[in-house]
Amino acid sequence: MNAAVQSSTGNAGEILAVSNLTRIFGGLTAVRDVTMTVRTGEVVGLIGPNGAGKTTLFNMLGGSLPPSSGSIRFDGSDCTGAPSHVMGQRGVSRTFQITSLFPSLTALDNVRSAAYRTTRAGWGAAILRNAAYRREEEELRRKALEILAFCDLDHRADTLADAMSYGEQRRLEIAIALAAEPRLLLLDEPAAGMNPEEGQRLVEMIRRIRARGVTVLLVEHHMRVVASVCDRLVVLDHGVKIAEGPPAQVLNDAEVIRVYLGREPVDA
Amino acid sequence: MDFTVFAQQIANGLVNGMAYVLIATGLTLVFGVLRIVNFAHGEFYMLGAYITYFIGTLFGLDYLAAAAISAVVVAGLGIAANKLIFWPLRRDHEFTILLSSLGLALLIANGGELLFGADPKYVESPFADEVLEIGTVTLTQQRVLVFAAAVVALVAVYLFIRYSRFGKMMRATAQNPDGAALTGINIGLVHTYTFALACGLAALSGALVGPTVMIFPTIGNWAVLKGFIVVIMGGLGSVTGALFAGLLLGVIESLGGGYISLGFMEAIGYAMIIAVLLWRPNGLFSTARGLR
Amino acid sequence: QQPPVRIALIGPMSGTGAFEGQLGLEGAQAMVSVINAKGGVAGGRKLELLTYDDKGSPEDGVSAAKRAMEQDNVDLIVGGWFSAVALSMKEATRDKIVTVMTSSQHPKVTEEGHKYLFRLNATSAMMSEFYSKAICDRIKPKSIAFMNVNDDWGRLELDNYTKLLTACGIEVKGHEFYNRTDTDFTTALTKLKSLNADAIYVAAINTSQGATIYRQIKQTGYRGKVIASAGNMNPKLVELSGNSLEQVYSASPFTEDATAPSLKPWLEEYRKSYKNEPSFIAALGAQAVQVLAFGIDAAGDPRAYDKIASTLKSQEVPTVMGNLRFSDKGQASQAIHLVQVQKKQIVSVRD
Amino acid sequence: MLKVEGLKVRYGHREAVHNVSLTVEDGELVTLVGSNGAGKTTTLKAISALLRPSGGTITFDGERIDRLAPHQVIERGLVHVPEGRQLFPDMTVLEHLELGALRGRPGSMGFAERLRWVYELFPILAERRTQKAGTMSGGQQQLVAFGRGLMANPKCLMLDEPTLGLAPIIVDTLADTIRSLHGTGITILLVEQRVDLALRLADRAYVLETGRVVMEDSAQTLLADPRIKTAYLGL
Amino acid sequence: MSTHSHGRPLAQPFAIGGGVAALAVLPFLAGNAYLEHLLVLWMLYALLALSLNIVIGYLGELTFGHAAFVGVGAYTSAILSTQLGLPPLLGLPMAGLVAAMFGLVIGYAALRVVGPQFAILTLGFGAILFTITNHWVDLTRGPMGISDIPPMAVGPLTFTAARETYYLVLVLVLATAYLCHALVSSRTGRAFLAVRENAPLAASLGINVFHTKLLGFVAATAIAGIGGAIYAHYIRVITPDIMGVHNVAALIIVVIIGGRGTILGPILGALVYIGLLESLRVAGPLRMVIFAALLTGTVVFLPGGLVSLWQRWRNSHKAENNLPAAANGLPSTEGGAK
Ligand SMILES: Nc1ncnc2c1ncn2[C@@H]1O[C@H](COP(=O)(O)OP(=O)(O)OP(=O)(O)O)[C@@H](O)[C@H]1O
Ligand SMILES: Nc1ncnc2c1ncn2[C@@H]1O[C@H](COP(=O)(O)OP(=O)(O)OP(=O)(O)O)[C@@H](O)[C@H]1O
Ligand SMILES: CC(C)C[C@H](N)C(=O)O
Ligand SMILES: [Mg+2]
Ligand SMILES: [Mg+2]
Repeated sequence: MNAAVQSSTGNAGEILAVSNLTRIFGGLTAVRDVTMTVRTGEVVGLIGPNGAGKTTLFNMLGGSLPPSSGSIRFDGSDCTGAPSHVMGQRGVSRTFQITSLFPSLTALDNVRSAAYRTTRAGWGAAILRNAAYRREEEELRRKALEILAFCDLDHRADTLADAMSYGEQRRLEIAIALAAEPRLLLLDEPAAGMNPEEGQRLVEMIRRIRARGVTVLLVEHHMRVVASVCDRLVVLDHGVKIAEGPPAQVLNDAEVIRVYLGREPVDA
Repeated sequence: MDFTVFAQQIANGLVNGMAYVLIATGLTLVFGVLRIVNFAHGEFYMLGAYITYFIGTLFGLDYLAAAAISAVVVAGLGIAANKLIFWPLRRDHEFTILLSSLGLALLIANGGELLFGADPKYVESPFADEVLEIGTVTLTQQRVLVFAAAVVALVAVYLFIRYSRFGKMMRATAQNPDGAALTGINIGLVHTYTFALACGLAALSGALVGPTVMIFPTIGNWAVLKGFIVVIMGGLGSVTGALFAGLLLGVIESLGGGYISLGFMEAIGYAMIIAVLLWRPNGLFSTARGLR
Repeated sequence: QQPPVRIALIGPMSGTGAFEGQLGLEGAQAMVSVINAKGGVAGGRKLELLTYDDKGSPEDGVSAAKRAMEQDNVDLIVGGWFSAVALSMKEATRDKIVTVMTSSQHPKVTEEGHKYLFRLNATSAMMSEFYSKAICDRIKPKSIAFMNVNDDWGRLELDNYTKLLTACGIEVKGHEFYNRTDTDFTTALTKLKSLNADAIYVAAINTSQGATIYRQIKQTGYRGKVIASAGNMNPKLVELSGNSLEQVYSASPFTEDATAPSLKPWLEEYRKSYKNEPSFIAALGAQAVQVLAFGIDAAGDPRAYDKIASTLKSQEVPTVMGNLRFSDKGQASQAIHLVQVQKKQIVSVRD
Repeated sequence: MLKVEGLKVRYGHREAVHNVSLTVEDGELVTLVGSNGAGKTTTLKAISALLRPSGGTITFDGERIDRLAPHQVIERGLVHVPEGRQLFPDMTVLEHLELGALRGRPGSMGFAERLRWVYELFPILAERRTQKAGTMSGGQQQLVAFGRGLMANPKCLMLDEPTLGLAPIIVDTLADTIRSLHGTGITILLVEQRVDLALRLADRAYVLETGRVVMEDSAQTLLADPRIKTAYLGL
Repeated sequence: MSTHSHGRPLAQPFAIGGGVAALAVLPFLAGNAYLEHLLVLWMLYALLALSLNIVIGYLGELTFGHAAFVGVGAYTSAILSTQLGLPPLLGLPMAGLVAAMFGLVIGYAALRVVGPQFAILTLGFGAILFTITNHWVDLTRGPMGISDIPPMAVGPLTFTAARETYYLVLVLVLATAYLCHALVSSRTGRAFLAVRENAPLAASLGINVFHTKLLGFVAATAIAGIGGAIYAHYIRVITPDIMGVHNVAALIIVVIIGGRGTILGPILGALVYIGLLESLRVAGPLRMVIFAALLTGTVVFLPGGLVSLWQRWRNSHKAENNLPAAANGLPSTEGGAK
């Protein structure tokens, strides 16, 4: 029994292990030979200049883009090339850099639809309206409202996603990703379009997400957010990992400053 | 295999296919630029044939002049349809727009039945019964004209889209209307021109095909279906794709009809489309969306 | 003022057969005008035609018959232009209402003999028996190929003529079926042409497809004879076909130069009201109205169906196409003539 | 130069902008700040005629523009670089820049010169001139949108969150660019969530909340305002 | 805090109960057999439209092949009863089953693509089914169609008259409506909507997009097959025309004009379609022209379909509220009048 647990988690505490991952588009190598790991419960920041390959890496982790070579292990098992819905089922949720939600559903229904992974009562149960179904629906509704409140959107529960402002939509995306109760959450620039104050609330939110037991991999260009929430940073440049370590160290790395941060090490 | 018959069937297929191409080109423009599945496109084809007929019989104009005028008149009607229906709906859901075009198709077809009468008509053309023998292949001059005129029209349209400034604007509008508007493109004008061009082409094909068959108010039905198939098979928005897909469909249909089964001729055509789409889901000449 | 007698005319008013429907309606309407001008039926009741569209489809035919009977409560029905429609419609009206079927030729329409059902056109068996003789004796092709519409009638035609023509030594080289919705026939005709038959027999159910086929036969460069199916020749077809129908034969119960007394007033009325030339289909419309009027006059009441039926089955009915006799099963016997297109006119060929 | 008075904009039945008035003087750099959903984007869209206002007037260079179509607004030299980039995914970077120049006003710089200038500002655009915009990274796309706007030779530039998704080093470049554009006399209306950056760049600022202007002052004053500090800067 | 989930808890059951009661007494108000016949047609169209709505409204894909499945169902039951003497009552589930099997195979192939490509693929498959039906004379009697189909019968009860058939179809419509309601208020149905709205996002949430679509497609085709069988036993004659583009267009019109993605929409749409076409008979030759003009006009002025009228009314009564989600009080059933 112990052995089973062992084997299913692989290296103790390591939820994601990426090795020698490469993705080539035509003549362009967007991600080159990247090796990195994420431990359970960590918040890891993935930063790097525009076009460094962060989103491409996310796409491969989320299963929407097959790697050209290399491998991905999630939760101890090999997931290289697994399609998106399989990754989703296994517990990898993500937000997209370009806003992606269910536009003509309300915020509440966005979240309820997103809870697919965690619900069980299907069509048959709904036809019968049995107790289990009713209980689950009630529970789902409660949970969805709770997640909306968690993302500061409870006042918008009945608003169509399409009719929300950019910043609200970004928060709704996080709510959607959370509804799947992921084990690993990939956030692609969640703070884009938020002002510093909202960014700080986001930091709070990510902390609370982590407190729920969710591991987070975060792509972000807002250094204040990155610096205050991440345990560890990985830096990509031209698809290559150029630095890795605690924020304080990485953000003062000369090379990182040269290619990514520019003049100010930590902008506000 | 009898080579004469084979060659004849290929020739028949190429001519029929070219008619499909002409119809499909307008459709693919409207689809590619405006994202409109225009079910009424076949009705503009029908109007093209009828207007050619009426100009010929009422004003006694010769066939070629009548065909040209008809194309212009129908282009105008296309502009009107755009103004009244498609432009106001441009921000609505694609299914809504589709339904409106279905309504327009019904309106024109039934209005046509009322206006033009139930009796079939024949568009007189001096080329219709003149038989041309090319080797062992027999074609009427009219059929050769269908082919030749279509080639000319297609080349012109292709060059226009590919190399004119307006073509670039059309492509931009196709891919992102809001972005186009913010770039200073008059998207209203793009809509208007696109419709005029598409409907003019539809009318031209009606005028050209008219003398090879009888015309009646519901001939648009098959035209639009064939057009769509060609559009999708060629790749949405691709004029080159429409050319190849249309010719291919024409030839496959006539060979399938000639050598396998006439009754299943259409089915053979459809089977080919299915095969093509399963092999290349975006069509023969498509890499992604938008007008190319 | 007595209420009018209401007759439902159910026919193909839209779709590819719309022209046939139109001709039939015009013929019937002209006859209604003639009869009404003479004081109507059953002691002064006027006739009134209500039009229904069967779109050439059996389902719509049934639906139209239902509506005519149940909703509009018509007194009598005229319908059944296409066999496919007639075959279904006859079940919907069975034993409920006097129904006159017009141009359909399928034998099954009157095979069982419903109480109130009548059919005017000759059955394809009757037609083919007559016409095949003419083909064998007069046209004399050595071999023949068929170009038939794919429906009840077209398939029946093929069976009949294959049998009858083979019997008189004509070789049947092949056939093609085309669909009711087709608009181009070059593929089929290229195939038929390559069979090198002496003649191509065309069973075209509607004018627009017929005209296209005749034209395209010539356009493929076919030099043999063309034979038009029986019952389908009309002036519009001749006009639309250009020169391609010149010298082509057909068979028809209708000729304009016939001697029936009611023919002239009808022709006059028809020409006055419509721009089409009088045709067989139009004459069938007229005949249907005449048959009904005759029955009503005899019975004195349009609803006395039993009486109308027995009158029609026992007496000779004078019509635009001569006097008509109905069998016990309601099948009329029409005199059939051989006709030929000569200088763009349909003329009857008499020896 | 740009004057908005009593602007109202509705989406369906819901009014998102109630009575917004603002002015941007010739050559001024004005910023519009406010939290998510305040109506900043809606206001800009109304000015550039993407949305039709349900009330109020907009004048540009002394001319009413609230009944014009978007392309007519641009012809007058008022250019909007929108939120969400609004690119043409299957067109190349170069085609975007060409289209940008299509309806622009003729200016001191010719097309080739202007192109060179934009390429100098953002070398990645030169490097990727034949790449389709749809395949570019988020930040790269943002630069395409900005470059396309610059190609139109604007008299007045409206920027909706131009730094969105940009790496810090590029944010600096962009800030420098905005500053130098401002320096050459181009009027700028800037919407930006990096409020501190915006306020440091701007001459004046408006604060928008739930569709209303709630504050209006010089940028420096607002930067020091404690309310701004807590509400927007999270300090 | 919100009126969202189940509308006004009291009003809704009452409204539904009232509606069902009204539907139940309708034939007695009709007055003549033809009007009852129209009621049957209404219900048949409603049934078919509800099934099509699963694909158009919930999955957001346009299918041009739906009529073919109606035809498959109709022919299945017709052939079984005329050639094998199977009781029509057994033919009904068989029709559903066979149609679903066709749906499975065709869906499996066609659902690999989306949007217009999918529409054309379904058109192609539909056309092939049509052609086969039209030419396989030995099985289907080809263009001659199958006539003398026995009426539906349940035990001693035969459904020859319109009135009885009406109740039969009404029951099926209500059942299907309930099925759809259950669907959208279940995990499965929410997955449908997720796939419709944003397939890549749905996939990232663990939803197997392809399977979800296939499920919806097969369910829709099964219902279509059953509807087709009832039609066959009611009209008692079928031809390949039942699979033609005419029927395809009619069903699409019904769904969209009523309001796609809602339950009331297709039912209302069917009523309007049948009712309008019938009442326009007074217009004589202008009938179809007026119909088409009304259709086009409705689309231009009421793009969200008829049910959006109700939404508008509700909106004007609670101004300053958010856009409502539910058209008929059911959660999430709205297609979004985008
Ligand atoms: N489909 C594609 N085809 C060609 N090139 C691509 C494609 N997708 C991405 N690229 C290129 O790959 C590189 C990496 O892009 P990616 O989106 O991963 O960058 P990123 O690190 O997320 O940047 P940003 O911070 O700007 O979002 C870029 O140069 C981009 O242009
Ligand atoms: N298409 C739409 N339909 C309906 N309401 C909309 C639409 N777009 C925006 N809104 C609403 O209008 C209000 C203002 O939105 P707007 O996008 O202008 O905000 P913003 O200030 O730009 O916010 P952000 O900083 O998040 O981009 C919001 O409440 C939003 O929900
Ligand atoms: C109008 C006629 C051509 C009809 C044909 N005789 C039939 O039986 O269908
Ligand atoms: Mg990215
Ligand atoms: Mg905004």
